[in-house]
Amino acid sequence: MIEQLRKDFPLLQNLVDEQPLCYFDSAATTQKPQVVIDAVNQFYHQENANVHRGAHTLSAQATTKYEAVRDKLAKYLNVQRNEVVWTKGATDSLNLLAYGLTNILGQDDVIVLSPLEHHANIVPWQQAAEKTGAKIALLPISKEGVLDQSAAIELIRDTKPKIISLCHASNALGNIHDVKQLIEASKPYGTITVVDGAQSFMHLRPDLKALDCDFFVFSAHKALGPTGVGGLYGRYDLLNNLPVYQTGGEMIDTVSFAGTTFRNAPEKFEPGTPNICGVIGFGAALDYLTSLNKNELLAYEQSLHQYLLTRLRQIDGIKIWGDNKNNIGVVSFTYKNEHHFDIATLLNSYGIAVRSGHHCTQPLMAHLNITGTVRVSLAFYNNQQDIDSFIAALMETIEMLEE
Amino acid sequence: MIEQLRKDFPLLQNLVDEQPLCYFDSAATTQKPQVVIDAVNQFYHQENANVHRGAHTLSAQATTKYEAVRDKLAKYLNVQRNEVVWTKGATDSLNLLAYGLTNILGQDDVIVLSPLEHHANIVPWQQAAEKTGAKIALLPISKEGVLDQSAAIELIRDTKPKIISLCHASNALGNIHDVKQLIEASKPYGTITVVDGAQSFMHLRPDLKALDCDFFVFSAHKALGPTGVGGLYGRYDLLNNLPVYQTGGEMIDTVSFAGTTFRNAPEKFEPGTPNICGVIGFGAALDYLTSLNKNELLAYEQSLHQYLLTRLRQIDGIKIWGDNKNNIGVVSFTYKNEHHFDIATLLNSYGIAVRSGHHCTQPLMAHLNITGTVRVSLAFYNNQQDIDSFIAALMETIEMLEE
Amino acid sequence: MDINQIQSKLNSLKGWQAKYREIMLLGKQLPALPEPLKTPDAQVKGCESNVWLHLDLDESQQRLVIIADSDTRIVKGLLAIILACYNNALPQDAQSIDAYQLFEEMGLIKHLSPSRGNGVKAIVEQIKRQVEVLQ
Amino acid sequence: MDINQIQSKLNSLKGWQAKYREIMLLGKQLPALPEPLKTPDAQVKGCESNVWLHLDLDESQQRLVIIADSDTRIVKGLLAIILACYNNALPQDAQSIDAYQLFEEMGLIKHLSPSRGNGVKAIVEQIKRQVEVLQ
Ligand SMILES: Cc1ncc(COP(=O)(O)O)c(C=O)c1O
Ligand SMILES: Cc1ncc(COP(=O)(O)O)c(C=O)c1O
Repeated sequence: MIEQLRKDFPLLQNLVDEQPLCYFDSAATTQKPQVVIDAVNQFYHQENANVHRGAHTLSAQATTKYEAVRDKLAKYLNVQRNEVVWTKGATDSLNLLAYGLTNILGQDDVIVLSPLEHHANIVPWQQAAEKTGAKIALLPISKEGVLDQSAAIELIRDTKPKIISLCHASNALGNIHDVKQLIEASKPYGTITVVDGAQSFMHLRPDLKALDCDFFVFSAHKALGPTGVGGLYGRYDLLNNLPVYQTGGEMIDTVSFAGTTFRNAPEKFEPGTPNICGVIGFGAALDYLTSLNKNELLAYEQSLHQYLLTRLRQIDGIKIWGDNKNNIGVVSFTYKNEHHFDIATLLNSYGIAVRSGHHCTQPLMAHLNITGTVRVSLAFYNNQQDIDSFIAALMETIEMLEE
Repeated sequence: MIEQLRKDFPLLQNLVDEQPLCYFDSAATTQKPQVVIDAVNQFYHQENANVHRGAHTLSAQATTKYEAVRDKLAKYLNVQRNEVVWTKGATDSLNLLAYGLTNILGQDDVIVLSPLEHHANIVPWQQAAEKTGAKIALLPISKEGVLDQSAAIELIRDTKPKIISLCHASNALGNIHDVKQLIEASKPYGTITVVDGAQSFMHLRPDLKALDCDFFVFSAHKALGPTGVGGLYGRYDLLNNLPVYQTGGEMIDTVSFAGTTFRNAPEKFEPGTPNICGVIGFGAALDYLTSLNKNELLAYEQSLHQYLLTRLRQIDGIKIWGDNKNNIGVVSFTYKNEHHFDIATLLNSYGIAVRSGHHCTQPLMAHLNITGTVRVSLAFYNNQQDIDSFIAALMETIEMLEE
Repeated sequence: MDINQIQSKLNSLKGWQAKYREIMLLGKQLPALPEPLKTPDAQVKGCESNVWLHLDLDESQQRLVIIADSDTRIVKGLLAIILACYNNALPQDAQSIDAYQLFEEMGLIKHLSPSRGNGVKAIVEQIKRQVEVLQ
Repeated sequence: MDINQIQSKLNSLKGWQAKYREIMLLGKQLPALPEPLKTPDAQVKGCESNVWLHLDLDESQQRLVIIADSDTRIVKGLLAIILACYNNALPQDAQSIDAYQLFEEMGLIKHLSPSRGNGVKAIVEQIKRQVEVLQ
C-alpha cells in the first residue's frame, strides 16, 4: 500500500543533489500529494475569484467551494462548522487566542504550559502574562523530556489555572500527551483548555468532542496542505465571546464613523481576503487523508518508528530523547558531544533530510541541557528503505566525525 | 501586444456557464498568469520545504528562493530589503500597523482618514482610537466621492494629525489620490503617513522613496499573485521601533521562561511558518509584471477606461461615481433606482463578471447616499471586446428591468 | 401559481435571461410590504440586499402566513418562490420543506451567489427558526 | 594553506563527503579560542551554531588579525576558509574581498543552508563591519 501512496507525492520521486531523497522533516512541513497540487492548479486555472461578495458565477462557485472546506474540516475534527476559524496557521491561531483570553486574566492568575511547548505556544502567553500580571506555571517533565502525568495533574490541582495550553504532540521529541486526562483534571476549576494540535492533526486525527478541549489549533502545511493557512477550533460560546482580534472587511456587520458592529464567529475572526486557494488546496488534503484508513496509517507509522528506534539503538553513543512509547514518529537524538549541525549537514550530503537545532523549543533544550538535537520525523510516505539509507549514512557520518 | 498577454492568463480562455468570460472584478482579485501557477506548481513538485532552519538542501534552497523574493519586492517598491515584512495581506498589514502605532496615540490626538477608505483601513484605526481616546478626522470629499485636495491640505494643517492613513487608489471608485502632496503637507507635524496601496500596487507601481511615505501596505492577490500573502513596507527605524505584534517561532532571538528577546525587523514581525509558496508565487508575479513596460501598460489601461466611460455615458440614466480623470480603471455606477444586485446578477447571466454592493466601503456609500454600486474594474488583460460585450449585456439588462 | 407550477414553468424556460425574467415577474406579483413593517427586527441577516420577513399563523386554520419583501427585484422573486413553498403549510409540516433543496434542483443555486450573497439559505433558515418558536 | 591552495584543493575533491572531510580538517587546524574569549560580545549574530570572532590589527604591520571559533566542526572549517581570505590583509583591501562570493564559486553556498543557517554571510558581514570601525 505504502509504495502506492508514495507515488502520490511527486517530490519524493525527485533527485536532490543528484541523489534520491529521504525526507525526514515532516514535522517541519509535510510533502504534498498530487491531488493537493492539482486542486491549487485547477483553482487558478478555472475558478479563481474572491469570495463572499460576488454577484458573479466564478465568485459564487469559489465561495461555495471555500465554505465547503469548512464543513470538511469540521467533520474531520468532529465539531460544528461555525466553530472553526480559518487563520494563517497555528502561530496565528495561538496569537488570536492569547490576545482574546488576555481579558480573562488577572494579577497572579495562572497559565499552565509545559516545558515541551513550541515557541508559538509560549511567547504569546508570556505577552498575555506580562500585560496582566498572570503567572506561567510549568508541568513537570523528566530529564529525558517526558511529561510526568501524575505530577502534572497535581500541579493543575494546586494551581487551579485559568488557562492550560499544551501540545497534543511535541514537535521536538514527538511525545504524545494524554491531554484528555489533563483537560478532565482541570474541569473543576473552570480552566480554559487549549490544545496545540500542530503535530497531532495529521498523525492522530483527533476527535475534539472526545478530547473535550475548549480550543484547538493547527497548520495545514503540516497536514499535506498548502502553506499560509491553518485553523482554530473553539467551543462556540467561548469562541464567539472572544473579543475581535484583527478587523477589516468581511468580519463586520456595519461600519460607520459613528460606530462599527461585528458579525458572529467564525466570520468575526476572518477579516480581509482569506487564503482562498490555500483553503481549497487544504480541502483536497483532507479528502486525501480521509480516503486513507486512519488506523492502518497510524499502525504503519508506529511500526516504522519502532524500526527506526531499533536500528538507532544499535549504534553506540546515540542518545534518544523524549517518550519513545507514545510518539507520533519523531526521533530526536544526539551523538556523544558532536554538534547536531555537523551530523545533519553530513547526513544531507547523502540525501538524508533531517532537521537539527532547537526546533523552536529553546526552553526544552535548556531543560535537557543540550543546544539541540538531530530530529528525524516520519510520515506515512516514508518507508523502511528510507530508514536503512539513513542508518547507513549515519554510520559513515559518525566515522567521518571520529576520524 | 495585449492579445498576446491575454494568452498568459489561462482562466480568461475558459467558458463560464458555457459562455466566454468578461472578467471585470480585478479590484477584488486579479487573475493569475501561467508563470505564477507554474511557480507554485514547481515549488510543491520539486522544492517544498520549510524555511530558515533547515540543515538540508531542500530547505536551504527554499529559504534562498523565498528570501530572494524579498529582494524583488524591495526593488519593485524602491526600498531596502529589510524594510519589507511579509504578511497575510493588506488587512493583516494594517492591523499590525494600527496595533503598533496605538502607543504613540494619546487622548484627542488625531488620526486622519478619508471617507473613501476600505473597511480594512477604517476599523483597525477605530479600534486604536477607542483604546486611546484619539479622534478620527475625515478628509473632505465631494458629493460624487472625489477628494477635495486643497481642503484636505487645510484639514491636515488644522488638525496636525499623529497619523494619516489613506488609500493610494480607491477600490470602490478607482480614484487615484495625490498622496505625495498630502504626505508633504503633513511633514511639519511629524505625522506618521500610511499609504494603503492595495489598489495601486499593480496599476501604478509606486516608487515609495518618491512618495516618501512612512508605511505602505498591499496584497499579492490583487497584483497577479497568490492569495494569503501581502506585505508591509516601513521606513526602517519606524518599522523596527514598532512593538512586536504576533509572536512565536522565527521572530525570536532567545526564548526562556525567564524572558524572551526578539529579532530586529523584518523578522520581528514574521512569526511562524510563512506562506512560503505564496511568496514564491508572488515572486513570479513580480517578475512577470516587471517584464512588461510600466508606461505602456498604464497607457493601455487608461485608454480602456476612457473607452468604457465613453460608452457608458451614452446610456441614459447611468450615473458614474468618483473621479473619472485620475483613476486606476474602475467605473462604479448606478442606474436610476435599480438595485445594483439586480444589474450585476443579470449581467452575470451574459458572462459579465462585475461586483455589486458597498465594496467594503459602507461609510463612502452612506456619504454618497446610495446602498451600493455596480463596479467594473479593469486590468491590462481586458480588451475592447470585453467592454463591447459588457455594454451590449447592459443594454439588454436595462431593457429587462424596465419591462 | 403554486410551487409546482412555478417549478415546471421555470424548468421549461431555456436560458438564464428567460428564467430571471420569470423570477422578476413573480416578484412583481408579490405585494409590497408596507413601509412600517420594514423594521430592523424583521430584517433577515446574512443577505447582501435588504430582506424583510414576517411570519404568523392564520387564526382560523393555524396555517403559516408569511409576508416578505426585498429591495431587489430578483431576491423579491426568490422570496415569492420561497413563500409559495411555505405559505399555507401547517407549522409541523414546514420543518420538512426544504426550499433550499428545491432551488438546487432548479439549478438556481449554482448560478446565484451563495451564503452571504442572495441569502436564500439565510431566508429559509430564518423561516425555520421562526416556525420553531411558534410551535 | 593560503586561500588559493584551499580553493584548488576543495575544487579538486570529488563528492560532498570528501569536501566536508577537508573542511573539517581545516577546522581542526584552526587553534581553539580560549574560553574567556568566547564572550557574548564576540558572538556573531545570525548563525544557528555558536560563532565567536575577534578582529584586530597587528601592531607592527597594521594588517588584519582575526581569530575565531565555532562549536561545530563544519562551521569551524568554514571559518578557517574565511580567515584565510582576510587574515594578513590590509584593512583598506579587506572591503573588496568577497568571501561569500568565493563560497559561491566553490559551490558551497547552494549546499549549505543559507542566511540564518550556517551563517557564512553573517560572519563575512560582521568582519566587514568591524573592519570599517577600525579604519
Ligand atoms: C483599498 C483596499 N484596502 C485594503 C483591502 C484589503 O485587502 P485584503 O482583503 O487583501 O486584505 C482592499 C481589498 O479589497 C482594498 O481594495
Ligand atoms: C507543536 C507546534 N506548535 C506550533 C507550531 C507553529 O506552526 P506554524 O509555524 O505553522 O505557525 C509548530 C510548528 O513547527 C509546532 O510544531
